[in-house]
Amino acid sequence: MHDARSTMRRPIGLRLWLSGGWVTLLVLGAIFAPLIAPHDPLYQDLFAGRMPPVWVDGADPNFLLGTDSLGRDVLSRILYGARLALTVALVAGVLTCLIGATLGLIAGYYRGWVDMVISRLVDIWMAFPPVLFAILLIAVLGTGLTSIIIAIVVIDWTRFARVVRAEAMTQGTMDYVASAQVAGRTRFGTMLTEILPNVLPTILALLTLEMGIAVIVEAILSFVNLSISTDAPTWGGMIAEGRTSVHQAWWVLVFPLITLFLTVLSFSQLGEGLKDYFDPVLR
Amino acid sequence: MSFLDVENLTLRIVRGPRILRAVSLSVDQGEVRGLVGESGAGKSMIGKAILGTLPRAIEVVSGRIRLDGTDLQTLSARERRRQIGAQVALIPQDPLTALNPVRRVGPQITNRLVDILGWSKDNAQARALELLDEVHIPDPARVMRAYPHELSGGMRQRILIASAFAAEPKLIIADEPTTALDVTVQKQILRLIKNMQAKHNTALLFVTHDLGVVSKICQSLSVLYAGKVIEDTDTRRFFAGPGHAYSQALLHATPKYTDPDDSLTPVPQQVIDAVEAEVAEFDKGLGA
Amino acid sequence: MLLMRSILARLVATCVTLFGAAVIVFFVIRVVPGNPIAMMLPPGATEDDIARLQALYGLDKSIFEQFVIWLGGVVQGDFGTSISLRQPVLDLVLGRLPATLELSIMALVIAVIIGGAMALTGTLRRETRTEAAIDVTGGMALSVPDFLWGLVLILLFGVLWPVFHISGRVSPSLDFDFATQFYLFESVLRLRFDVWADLVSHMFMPALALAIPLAAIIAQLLKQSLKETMHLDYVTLARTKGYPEASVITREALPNAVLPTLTLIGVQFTFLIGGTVIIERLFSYEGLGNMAIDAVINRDLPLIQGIVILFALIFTVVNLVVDMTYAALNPRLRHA
Amino acid sequence: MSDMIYEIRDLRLSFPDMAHKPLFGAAPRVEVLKGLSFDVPKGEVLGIVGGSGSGKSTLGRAMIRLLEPDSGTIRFEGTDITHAEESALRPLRRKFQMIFQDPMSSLNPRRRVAGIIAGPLRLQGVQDTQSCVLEALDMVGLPRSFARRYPHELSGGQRQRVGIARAVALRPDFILADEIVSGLDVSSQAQVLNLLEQLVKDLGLTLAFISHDLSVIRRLCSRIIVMHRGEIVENAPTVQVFDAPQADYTRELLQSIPLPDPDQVWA
Repeated sequence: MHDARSTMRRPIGLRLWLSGGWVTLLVLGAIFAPLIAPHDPLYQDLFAGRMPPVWVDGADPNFLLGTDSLGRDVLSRILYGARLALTVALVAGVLTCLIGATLGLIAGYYRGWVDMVISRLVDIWMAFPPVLFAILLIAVLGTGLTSIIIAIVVIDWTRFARVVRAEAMTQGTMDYVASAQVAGRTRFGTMLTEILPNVLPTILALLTLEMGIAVIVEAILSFVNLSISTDAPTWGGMIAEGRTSVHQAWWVLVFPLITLFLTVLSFSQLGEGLKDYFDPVLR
Repeated sequence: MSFLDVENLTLRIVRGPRILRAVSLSVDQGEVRGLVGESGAGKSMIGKAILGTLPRAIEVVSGRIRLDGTDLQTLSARERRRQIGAQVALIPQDPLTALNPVRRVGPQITNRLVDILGWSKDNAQARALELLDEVHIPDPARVMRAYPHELSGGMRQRILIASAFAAEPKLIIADEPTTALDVTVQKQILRLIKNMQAKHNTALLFVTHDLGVVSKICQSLSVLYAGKVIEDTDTRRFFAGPGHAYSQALLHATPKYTDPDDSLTPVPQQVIDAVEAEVAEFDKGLGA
Repeated sequence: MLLMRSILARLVATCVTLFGAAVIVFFVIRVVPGNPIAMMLPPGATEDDIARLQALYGLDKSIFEQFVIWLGGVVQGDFGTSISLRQPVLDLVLGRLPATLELSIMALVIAVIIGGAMALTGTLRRETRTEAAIDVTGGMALSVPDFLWGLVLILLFGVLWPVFHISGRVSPSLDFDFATQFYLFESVLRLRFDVWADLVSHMFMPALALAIPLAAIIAQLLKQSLKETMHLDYVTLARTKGYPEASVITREALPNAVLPTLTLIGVQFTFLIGGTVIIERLFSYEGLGNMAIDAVINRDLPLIQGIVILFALIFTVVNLVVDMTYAALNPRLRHA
Repeated sequence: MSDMIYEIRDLRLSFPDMAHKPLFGAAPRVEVLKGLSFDVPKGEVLGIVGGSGSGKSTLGRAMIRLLEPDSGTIRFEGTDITHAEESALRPLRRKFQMIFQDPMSSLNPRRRVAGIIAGPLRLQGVQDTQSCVLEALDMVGLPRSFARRYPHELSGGQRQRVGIARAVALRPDFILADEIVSGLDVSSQAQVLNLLEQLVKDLGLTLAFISHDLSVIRRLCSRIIVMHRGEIVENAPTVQVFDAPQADYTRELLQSIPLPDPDQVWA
């Protein structure tokens, strides 16, 4: 029989290139923000408030994407905002992944009472609305970068735990696991050498997805005014300000929103693309 | 004129290789024809092409399928569906997945009669009870109300047979109907199919990989290799040999427990090469 | 009696979850370093005033004592008094609950309609460009969370092409006296379709924002499940009986494909309810979520506790309902 | 040191029946193996035959201790392994190996053939895995170049050969083959069976061959155990099972097999 999948191969390349390209661009923008940003993101010029982007009538060519109500340059704020967003994405994403995936792997493979405890914990966690939980944690921990990262890790480890547990459970029923046992591999060794490699692509996809989510959570926290300081350039803060003046100065909302949208989309598509790329059957 | 006439049927994967190569075969009223081949030979595809259930990735390149003299390709999709529903029935391979798990058994037997053929509910019900009795199911009225998971595999296959004969079809296509069953159950089911077929004088196209089963139920058979009919013969003549080298090799590879020195000869490479060459030559003839 | 047993097991699990949630929320917010009482009083308040007020709210006792007292009250339906709004928490929370429920259910309905239609179309036109288009759209919708969809909708239908309201629950100009908090329901019962239209116009944008990711999940899961079912023999059998393709999908495949999708929709619906917190804020919709954010900002401990427990209760009830529906629809469980 | 590879006495094994589990407390158990006793002498090729639900695969998995029996004893080369800890079993594992029914599930899809065969070797401390892998591939008649392939790049028969190569690479004393040809076409079936027969002869293996199909094991096996509903209904030399079956069930089984012969009386 001919394998129908070979004729149905998905276009892995394009998706990876587009999403990877945007993330790379963003990383470069964040790293070199001090060099390429045209203005100081904190500098206020009340006389240059709400300037539209350059292609609109009445614009100041100095401000490529316009200014907000306090006269701060939108482009520069987006670039500096990327620094915070990406830091949060990377640190919170990796930490969440490590904690959640480890617990999920153990629960799914070892089963028994360990699984009972972890699963029950996940159930309890999922009974809290994540946004409310995050806000609550920030209120408890105080604002700041570390608090945001802790909040994201505390809320979202369950995502990894749930998915990885289910996946590890499926893999655990496969005969190659029994075969490793017949060969005399220890339980722990089997988990690392047989189960983990098969679950890794899923973990990878979840990790990039989580990075996107971390960016969103940070934006949401900034939006309700609980992120860093109110003055610091954050995408969420810009969106919050843009939301209030959307009828007068749409660009203050639109540009950070587009950036956020593309970033979140890219992170998740990057994960899916990488997952397919590492699947030996599809490759 | 045979009831079912397949003429030069060629199928292929869309923009891909051929699945069937100019297959011709016919089944008369009351005849049982075996369709034999190893996996990937395309034997199930013939049944699917007749029933109109080919996967989307497979297209008909050429050929004609005639049912009682009517060329199915000349019919509208709607009319074709109706004709198949009225005249042809399928006995599927796996009794465990062939009954809808969320529905009771009764309606699954009667739905064709009521929805497609316009019988009254009472008539269809009576007919279903009659047939369940015919396939030796005890307490048919209770079974009609049961859900599939409450019944054993052999029982479900009986129900599927009853359902297939319900509308008195002229042709039944049985696609490996006993492969999923234990041998002891297989024997009962094969006997049942054979008896029902003889009683209703139905044409039966029996798809299988098992030459043992063929020798028990078929009057004639077609052997397939890579979608090409390698041999089309009478069952007795086939087992008396010697026919085509490939089919004989297949016969030798089939274990025979009564022969203590059965040497289980795998199909020799030169036979495979020869039959591959035959297929290649055929493809060249088509300008592949 | 498999069904009864699984329901009972679920009820026990529900109680454990609720208790766990109560413990966590109670102790987490007690770590709050700021003193909520001090914030309530005018600047000139003395230490004595603070102590008296603390005693009033029971904050002078040990944390475990507080927990026992609070839990005892909760069991009797007494969730305490809100510090910032100075009203019984239960009244406040129940007053806002209908608004959030209406929003969530409307979002669910939208998601099921859109997602179901996408899944059915995708299955009917499987392995064609239509299916590919549905996959790409669904993939995008799924990758972007409700918060961003909300902002996009505000831009599109609130600013660029202002056809919907993007703020509040009802237009104040309507001047309509509601007897209950279930506005949508009430307006239909009282046959005031102008009010109903105004409510829908307010609710549609936030509901759609919540619905988009869920619709994509439903489309993806249901389509996958449908396509798997389409390969099964009973579907093939139905096709050979003469049923047209669309009828094969809806009659034979759908009832089975819905089952595995249902549990996942349940989980996802709880996520949707969680999403109302920020979406209500975004659209200034006066529901539980909006109140919750205010409560956190005001450090209103009794109110936060009440709201979180209520959310946890909603989540577990939704899961319970989903499990029971699943069991009721699955003859294997019904007749075991 | 006895000349028995396996001595099995009154072996019992049950699974919990989750469908009838009460809310609190343990689920009732369904007995799958109901007190089995038999010996496997060194060098024997034992066929284990039975229908679905007969318990034959459970027996196999208990023999190589992928499952732990409830009671009874399993002695492997004189050592009682009935309830042995995994760590105690580890040194023994080199001596009993298993070939699985479905090679798609038993070969890790993310490893190349070389890695799949070398895995058990490394665990058992074999130094030169490279040459052992190539040797194993030679033994099962696969080209050495296949070492670099992934399982999904092989045909069904080839995958099953990789499974065999993995099992023989360690040069075990005993191999359990669980329905290893039931997914294959008759032509590859014959090849795999012939290969197995050759390996048994060359390596002096003791083999237990589990199958639902009596006809494939006549040539391979010297003794046959027939199982039905968790019990052994017949345990006799192959010739006797085929020519003078004692149990009713064995007779029924034999009479049900459709021979490729239109003249067979199949009543």
